[in-house]
Amino acid sequence: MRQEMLRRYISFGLLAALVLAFSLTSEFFFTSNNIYNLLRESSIVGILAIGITMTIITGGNDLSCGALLGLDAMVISRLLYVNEANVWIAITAALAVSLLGGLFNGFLVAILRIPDFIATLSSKFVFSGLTLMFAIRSATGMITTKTLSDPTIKWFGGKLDFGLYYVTIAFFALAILSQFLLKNTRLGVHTYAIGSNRNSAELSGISYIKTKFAAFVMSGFCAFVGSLFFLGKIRAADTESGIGMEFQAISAAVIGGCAFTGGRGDVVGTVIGVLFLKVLENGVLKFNLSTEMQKVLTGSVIVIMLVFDAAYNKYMQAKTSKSAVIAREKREKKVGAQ
Amino acid sequence: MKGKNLSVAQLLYKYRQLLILAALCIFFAAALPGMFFTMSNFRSILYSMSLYGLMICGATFPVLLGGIDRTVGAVAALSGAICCMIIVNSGYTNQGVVLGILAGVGVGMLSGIIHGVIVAHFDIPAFLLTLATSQVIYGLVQVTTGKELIVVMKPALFTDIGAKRILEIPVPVYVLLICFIVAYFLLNHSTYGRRIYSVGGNREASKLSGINVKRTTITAYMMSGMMAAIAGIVLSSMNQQALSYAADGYENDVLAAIVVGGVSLRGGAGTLQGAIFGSLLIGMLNNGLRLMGVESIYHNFIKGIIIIAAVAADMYSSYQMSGLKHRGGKKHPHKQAAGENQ
Amino acid sequence: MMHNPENLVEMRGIDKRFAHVYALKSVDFEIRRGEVHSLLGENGAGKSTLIKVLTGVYPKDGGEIYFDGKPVEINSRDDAFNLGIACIFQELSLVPTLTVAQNIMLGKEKAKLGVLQKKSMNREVSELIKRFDFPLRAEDVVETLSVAQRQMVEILKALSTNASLIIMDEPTASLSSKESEMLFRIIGQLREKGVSILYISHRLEEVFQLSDRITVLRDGQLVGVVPKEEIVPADVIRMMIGKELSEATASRPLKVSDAHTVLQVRNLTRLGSFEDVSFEVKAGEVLVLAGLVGSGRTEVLRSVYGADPIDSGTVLFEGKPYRHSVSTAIRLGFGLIPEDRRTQGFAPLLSGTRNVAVTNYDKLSRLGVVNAKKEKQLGETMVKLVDLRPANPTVPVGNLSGGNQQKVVLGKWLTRDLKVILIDEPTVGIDVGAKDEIYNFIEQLAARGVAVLLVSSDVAEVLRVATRILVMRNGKVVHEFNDGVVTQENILLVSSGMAEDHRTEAKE
Amino acid sequence: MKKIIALMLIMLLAFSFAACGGSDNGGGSGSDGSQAEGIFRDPKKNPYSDELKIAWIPSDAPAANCVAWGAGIERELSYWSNVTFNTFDGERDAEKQSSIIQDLIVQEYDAIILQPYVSSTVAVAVEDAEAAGIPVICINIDADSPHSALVAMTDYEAGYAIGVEMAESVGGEGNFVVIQATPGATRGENLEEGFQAAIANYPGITILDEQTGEWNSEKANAVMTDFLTKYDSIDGVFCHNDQMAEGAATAVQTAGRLGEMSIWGANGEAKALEYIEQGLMTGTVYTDCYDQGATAARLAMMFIGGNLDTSQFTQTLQIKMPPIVVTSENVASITEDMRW
Repeated sequence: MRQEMLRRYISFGLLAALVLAFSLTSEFFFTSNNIYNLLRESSIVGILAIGITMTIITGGNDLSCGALLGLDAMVISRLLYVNEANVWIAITAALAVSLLGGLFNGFLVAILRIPDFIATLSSKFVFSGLTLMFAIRSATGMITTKTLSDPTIKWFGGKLDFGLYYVTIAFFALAILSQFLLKNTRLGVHTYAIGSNRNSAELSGISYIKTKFAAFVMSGFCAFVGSLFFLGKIRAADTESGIGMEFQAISAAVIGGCAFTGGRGDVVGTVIGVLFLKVLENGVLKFNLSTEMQKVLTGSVIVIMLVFDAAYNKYMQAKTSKSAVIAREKREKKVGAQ
Repeated sequence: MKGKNLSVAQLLYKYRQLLILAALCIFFAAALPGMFFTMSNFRSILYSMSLYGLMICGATFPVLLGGIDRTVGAVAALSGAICCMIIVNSGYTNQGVVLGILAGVGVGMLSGIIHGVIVAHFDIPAFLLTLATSQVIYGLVQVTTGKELIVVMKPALFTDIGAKRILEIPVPVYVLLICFIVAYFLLNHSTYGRRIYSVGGNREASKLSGINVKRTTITAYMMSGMMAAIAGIVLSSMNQQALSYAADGYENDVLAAIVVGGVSLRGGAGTLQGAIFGSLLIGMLNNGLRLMGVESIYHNFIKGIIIIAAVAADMYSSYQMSGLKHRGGKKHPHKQAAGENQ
Repeated sequence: MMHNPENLVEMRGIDKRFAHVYALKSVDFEIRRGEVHSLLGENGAGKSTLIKVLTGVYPKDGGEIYFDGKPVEINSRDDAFNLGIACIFQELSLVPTLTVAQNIMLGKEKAKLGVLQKKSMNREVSELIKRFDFPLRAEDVVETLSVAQRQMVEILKALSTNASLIIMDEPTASLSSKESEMLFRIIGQLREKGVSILYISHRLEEVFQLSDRITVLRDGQLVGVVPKEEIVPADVIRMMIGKELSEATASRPLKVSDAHTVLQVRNLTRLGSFEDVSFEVKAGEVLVLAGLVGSGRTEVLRSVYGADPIDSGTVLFEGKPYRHSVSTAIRLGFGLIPEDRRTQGFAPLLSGTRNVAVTNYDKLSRLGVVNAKKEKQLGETMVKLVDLRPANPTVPVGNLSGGNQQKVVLGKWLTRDLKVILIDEPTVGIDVGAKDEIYNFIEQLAARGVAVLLVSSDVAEVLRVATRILVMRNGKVVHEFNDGVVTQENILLVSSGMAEDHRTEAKE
Repeated sequence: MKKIIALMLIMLLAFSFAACGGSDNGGGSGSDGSQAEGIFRDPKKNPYSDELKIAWIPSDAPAANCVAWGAGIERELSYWSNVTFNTFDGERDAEKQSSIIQDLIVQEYDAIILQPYVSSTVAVAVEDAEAAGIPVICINIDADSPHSALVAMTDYEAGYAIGVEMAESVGGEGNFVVIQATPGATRGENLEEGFQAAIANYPGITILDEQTGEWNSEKANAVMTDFLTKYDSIDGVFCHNDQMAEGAATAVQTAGRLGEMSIWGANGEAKALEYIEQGLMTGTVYTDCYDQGATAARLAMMFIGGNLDTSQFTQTLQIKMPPIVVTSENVASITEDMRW
């Protein structure tokens, strides 16, 4: 536990260092407007990342959640624009689509036994295919995108008087809730158990199928919440909305301490990971850099961060393993003396 | 029990990927009489999958080690750019072409070595590392090309790589064939391949058996970089240009083909021919759907469903076959991978 | 059928098939209330299958199960759990990233509306730990614990269910003898409380120390049920394997070999692991590093092999120092059978041939090209050399039984021109027959002039093979048994630090 | 070329006054007094002396046309030593562009030149930028919300012109195929609509097939190869950009059916012009991207220094760059310095 905490402090420290570096070098970085904007940018990816964290902890992955977000957004747009449906009906429909999407992933992984990576990659094709099929068509049959003007949708893009966006509130609320879910509920412990050691979890009577389904449905739900705020912000859904966002979300989760082998990481780590990525992305825009240097810098900082983290971890492990041996020896001595 | 007298079920299982391809072929051949099942169409399928195939021949190595290389697209763009720059600067001479190809491949290998060193020395998730570095490499491509579109329409030595046909077969297909044979040979008949499977199967045991795990890892990424670089050169020759965002997103298709082909992302299980099967499956679907005149917007959906069906059939047969293990019969390593991946 | 009211569990005519092969064939089995019942048999005899049928992991193909005199259907682990059957499995079945408390309460968490009551669970687990006086804390994360500690968690987990039957599958496999004794005390306590124990172990002396009755299986069929008092170990072994084994000696004469020194270790130190370790191994000698789990023996072995760094000291091979790396060591003729074969010994997905060939490619290849024919031959040679079962080198090693897996790991080295073999706990979790085969290999190797350095916590094993014995405690060599006759008691006393003047005792 | 620009600026001024008027009329529902004050404001900065920051957000920075636009903008802005110019890559991601705009608002940029990837997905961000007093000038593709100005390449007209050229070349009778943009991309949508409108006038023309080439040369090559397998007679192929047309041309050449059909792209990038010279491609629609970029830059400077409050616009000012249909006949008239 102590080592986990240490890792947490390190990743938090790296984030703080990055914030400090940008604050010192750019007058625009540490301004309230930028902070709110930054948080807003982080929030949609962050909401997706929360869902992905659940699936990664079960030892899986969800490459489809970005496409699912896009599908939800498209469903809402189409219902509002083409069918002129009531906004709440549209939102309910999107929720249903999301949950079905999560169940579909769960079905592929838990029932058909397809490995998570291939299963969600395929369902990414399926969801993005559905998005294309749902897309709004112009009179000549060409796919087009339309801006929505519905006040409810606009509300989702709104903010509090002092500048904090609703989406950020939703993000943090969801983060706190899911952290609680992971750490303090039966389902949460089962999620870790399935990811960490599936066999023993099943021997303890935990259902692999139920836990997997729960994780994917959570991920689907996060995609749904994300899609609402995505629409609030962009007010239009295009055929590629959300696609590719999953990679950012996965990166955030992994930076935050999730391991693909499962059983590790939590939502707090993922939130730090998201903020790290977005602070970097946001900060890099503040310098007068050419686009290629922006890319090089962003990538390099991530690589340096990874290497630093790994090297430090290696060092700590070497250190703690030695102290563990000493502690064990003491214990043996005690047992021997009895 | 000797490995030779396999039952019908085991034979079917062994060649299940070919069976899936055959089923798809029969379907398309029936739906598209006189169009799908022709020499020229197979030529075009092979031609359009040759780039992916080339990348797969390399990217399978790190996946077999339990790693992943998402930089293949970026490396292809970089090697193409460097190759084209050298050809342009040499005044479109044949020596320039040779030099350009060597430099392009060299840069690819260098990039692979760098990734290999980082992955081998630090316990970094390769997925994230290569995601970040591919951004860096694309940035470098833009620096290299100065964001210009570099057009190379001569000499013939260069443009022939992508366009010429020898005995009615396009050159990229030959390049793919050669690279496939090299990679296949390395993986199946060389001590290096044995080491790859061993390290992917159990890193610690391999280390204790005297395998230099770091060197194996570095060379695996080097192979990946090299093949991606060759693909990049073929790509730039096909298009007669170096584009700074060339092959963007190819890594996703390449990895999809590899996993669809049954290579376990945990390493140690799966075959190169399986991975090539994956890309043939996807290539054939693209081709068949287009020939059937299915509107583009339905392609993704249909592809997703068919991949699910193919993989589910694979999983189901593995599951059924696992009942045979108590007979001590010959087992395909992939089946285990399926089980392990649950 | 008459039911004996004393019986807690009765299994009648149990059948279990895997793809037409009988794993169990009409087996009758019963456990009385409050008895310790041992189930014996070689690997593959059907012990694990029987337990899995009893705990609902496998559905049975025929027969009936009675619990408390009533016929029951056990179709899932939940069914078994609800009846009061708890199980400690052979392969540690803990969740490494969860805490001790979370593991113990796994699947039966206390929760209100799905929200965990962490405090009350931690308190309950702490009390449980205190009751048995285990060196554990409820909040420890399992992956930070030693193997022995994990075993304790496993036991607590089974105890926490208030089960009426606890199944223990090789519970002492990775415990030191002190810890084992503690476990035996607990088993005694449980028996007094009326809990039935189904005890499975390859260590016959434990079985005889603990059991009330013994059931022996062979080839999926029942051989017999006997009260402990009416039988001697040799009979049990005969029942298990159908042939007589030489009785494991209670003592062993040692002697210093006059062959040339192969391996010389001088003042070897690795901070935090071991300090100032010196010894020599001569050709044909079996030098055993005895001691408790965690006394630094494994680390010495790995350092000599070049797998772990050393901080000071020297290692000489045939009088000369060598580069500190695994590949150099292998080239010189070293071999290692590692401690945990699952994580360090073999690649489970690869065939026996491929696993064995890994250390032999210098001979199987030219210019990096593998000679497939030679490789295949090697596989077949290995099968014969180690008597692998099934005798098929193409089966993935992960599908073999523990004993056969260990044979494959051994096979990696047998075809090489070995000079030194380092062996670490070679028989953990292996049945008696296979154990004996492995001892024979060790003896054969020694007879060929190979210097053997063996780490073992099993005192009977030490006495079975050793020509000399070093005892380590807390990272230091505390005693050397060079000549004379050594007994189990000698070694145990020195290992645990209870005998201060070991030399005189040893030389008795 | 310079003359055209001068003419355009005059047109623009005329437009802007018209727009102001329009806005006044359109905003009749509000209070008249505030409206009149609303449309005019004091210039925030002096474009000749104050430090200025102008951003260029292409949909895909490394693409040839985006590079050319950028170069045009940069060339124009280099006359002003007080202007800092910077490029931000939209990475072919509709949401990314919107995020960048939001960030530039925070950074208090003075003007934004934008080439939207999808019109609708940048609308909100453009609205926010205008509300923050940052004039947004779009290049090529309009944003869905009213903003300062659009310097359009007139894709609809280009598509229409290509349709007419292709149909006329086969005498109104023939079979065409289309290799489309990535579904949903606004530019492809506009080109396609124009093309379809033109073809509708020729009942003898059949469009055999339409598939996406995802803007990408080698993918278009594969698509075209399949078309060639499928159809024995194709009289013309229209691709939504030059990259795809080049790929299609290579496929047709490899199949040895080059003389059979006309191959059209759209953009007018240097390589396509070279293909036309070599007879591999039939034609494309050329736009002087340098000029287009420069025009956008000039507009930006004008709005910064002007007294128009562009956020009050209810309609976007439009400058249309004339589409020049390029075939082997007139390709030589596009000189080296105009090529990009």
